[in-house]
Amino acid sequence: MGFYDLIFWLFAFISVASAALMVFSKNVIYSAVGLLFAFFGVAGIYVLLAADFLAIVQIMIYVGGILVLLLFGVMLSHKIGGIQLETGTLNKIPAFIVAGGIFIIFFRVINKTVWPLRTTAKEFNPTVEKIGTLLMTDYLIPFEIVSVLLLIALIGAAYIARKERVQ
Amino acid sequence: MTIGLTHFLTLSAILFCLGLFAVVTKRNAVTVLMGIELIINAANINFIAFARFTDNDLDGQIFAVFVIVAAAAAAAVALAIVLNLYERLKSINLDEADSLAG
Amino acid sequence: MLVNFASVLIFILFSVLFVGFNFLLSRFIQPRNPTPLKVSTYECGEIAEGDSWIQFNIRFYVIALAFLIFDVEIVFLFPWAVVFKNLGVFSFIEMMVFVFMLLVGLAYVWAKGDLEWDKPKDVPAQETF
Amino acid sequence: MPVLNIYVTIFQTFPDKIPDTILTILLMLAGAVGITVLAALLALVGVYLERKISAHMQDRLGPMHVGWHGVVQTLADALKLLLKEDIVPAAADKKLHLLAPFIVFSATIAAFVVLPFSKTLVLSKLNVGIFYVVAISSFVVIGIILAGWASNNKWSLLGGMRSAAQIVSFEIPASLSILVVIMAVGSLNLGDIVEFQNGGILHWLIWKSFPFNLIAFIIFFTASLAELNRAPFDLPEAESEIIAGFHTEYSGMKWAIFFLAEYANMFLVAVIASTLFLGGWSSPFGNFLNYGIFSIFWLFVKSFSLIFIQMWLRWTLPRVRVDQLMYTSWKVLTPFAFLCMIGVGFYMIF
Repeated sequence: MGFYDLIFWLFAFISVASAALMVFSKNVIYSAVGLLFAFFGVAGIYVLLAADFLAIVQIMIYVGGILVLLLFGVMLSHKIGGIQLETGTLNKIPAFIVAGGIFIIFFRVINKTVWPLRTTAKEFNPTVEKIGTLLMTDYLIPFEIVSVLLLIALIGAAYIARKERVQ
Repeated sequence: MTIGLTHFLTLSAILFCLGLFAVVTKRNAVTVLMGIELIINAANINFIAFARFTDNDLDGQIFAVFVIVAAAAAAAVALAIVLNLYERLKSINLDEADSLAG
Repeated sequence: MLVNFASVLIFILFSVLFVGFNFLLSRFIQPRNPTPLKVSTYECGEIAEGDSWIQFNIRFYVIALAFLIFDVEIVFLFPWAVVFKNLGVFSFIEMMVFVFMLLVGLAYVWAKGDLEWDKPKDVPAQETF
Repeated sequence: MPVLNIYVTIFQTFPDKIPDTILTILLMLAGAVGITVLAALLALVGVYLERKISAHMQDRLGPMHVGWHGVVQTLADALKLLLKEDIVPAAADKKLHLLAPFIVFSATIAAFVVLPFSKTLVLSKLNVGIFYVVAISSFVVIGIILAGWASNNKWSLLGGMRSAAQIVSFEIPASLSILVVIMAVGSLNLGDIVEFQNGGILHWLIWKSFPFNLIAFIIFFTASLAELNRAPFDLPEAESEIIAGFHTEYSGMKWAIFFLAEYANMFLVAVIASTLFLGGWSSPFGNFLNYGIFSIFWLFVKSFSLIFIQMWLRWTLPRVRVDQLMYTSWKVLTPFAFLCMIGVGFYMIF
């Protein structure tokens, strides 16, 4: 077993274990910690898939942005330190059956399908320049639409969050 | 046994199912949002794995960038709604937000 | 490329070990006799009142929100800056359109006062006796 | 330092793929040990300098008793901290209380891996270099929020939230001012950025497309001061208001680790600033002494000058108010950083 495989199993373990912590813990903050390490593990998986830029983006937006936002949301919407941080669960058994069933279907599909794999192994090349060029040429329209999406998200979220303050 | 496409796809399927489980079972809106983020991450692993193991060069990675951006925008708006909900109901349990139910 | 990330991984693992080793070391040589008073929550010597729940201001959320949106923008700006020299004028115009949109957003939250924090009011000086 | 050169030579000869040798891993581990020890030493030196500089600015002598002019005072303090009892409040969440220093310290040390100390002494030549540094430091924010929450103390939680809000606010102008450098160089690799500025003080990026890069440097320096929670932006640790911020309930070695991370971060920011804008390891006088061990010397001279300015500002300026802080970040630094970026763009096109 080479180092590549070893590191794959390490990061796969980190992401699955911390995702499980996130799902099964009762405390919201513990869920957030689980999510933090899940994001980190997924970033490691991205590196193993030759997506160095994506791995950094993952850390930057998910850990630096979304998780901070989520934690701020938790602090703003819970009575910190009280029993309120515990979150109840419902429909556990049906949810388990559904999720397990979907996983079995996925697993069979993944293993039965003959994927059109590339014949030659791909080199580990830096991707930043290529992604930059593609964004400015082939993906120009989605790129500009992203700016509109972000503008709408900023204005909309600020508006919704502000309304309550006025009351 | 070397690591190939199926390993990454299986990992992504596990993460997807865990995220789905969280979305269905949790009552807390913030935790549901965390489950959604996990599902989006699972989808991104698929995009990037296909970009590496099939003949599409970097298109999968670009898609993943856009998915992450969409996730960020969604999280921003969803949390604003959650906070608004908290202000009105003093609770962010989703099953209590049923005033629109007929 | 992977070898560079491998040293990042080793760095992270080692720094975790380093902190763990220090904690372990100090655990063995430090005195340990906690008393109820010692492990009580510190509040300037007073008995702590209530739990530590503080109603945070919604402004914290708006700050984090604005940060997230601009963070996403920066993610696009970095690869653009790398290829900017090669692509020239056209990519510059494209990016200016992109940045302009975000600046509209900044102007919006600025104009609506979401970035304002409480300023101290001009309290008239108290009369002294 | 012949040992160092041997290490570098061996390290450079490996091909750019995962080699199946244990030797490489051992060498990387040696690098990690080296950097961690360096960070710890720099923290000790930094604390000593801080005390001495503040003392002399206030017409005092500072530590004088332990060793010559008190040079081993900080070492004695470090030993004392190792022997201190670790008090965890009964109300605290024990696990997260323990986890927070790990996150903060590891994130800080992990950022050191890409720093180029000389032409060959780079532990990891990541292509995403500076972008990686920006990203990995976001773990620190999470660590600080967790530390504040886990302590279950009003001051800790408030301090943690304030720290986090302050760090994220100033991360935007800091990243935008980094962009100015990337636009000129066309690479995210810190080594490439230094190579670009090689050849004397006039080649430094701070002078390029005058005055925009100079403004960008000032923005970066101000924003990094705020990200370090240092005066005049030390509101999260405002002693008169909220005791010690997020680490109010930390004592002994846990507190020491936060402190170490803080001073290591100070050095990190100084090295990054001098690498981006002041030529990094390259000599300010063209090819004069521009090789080997002197590269490290130049980098340290530049970084410690910046650290001196940081300390100078800390002991000179009064603390700003919270509304002034947010005003500085969102309404002054961010618009000006955008302006710099656009200005440099025009400069490079026409």
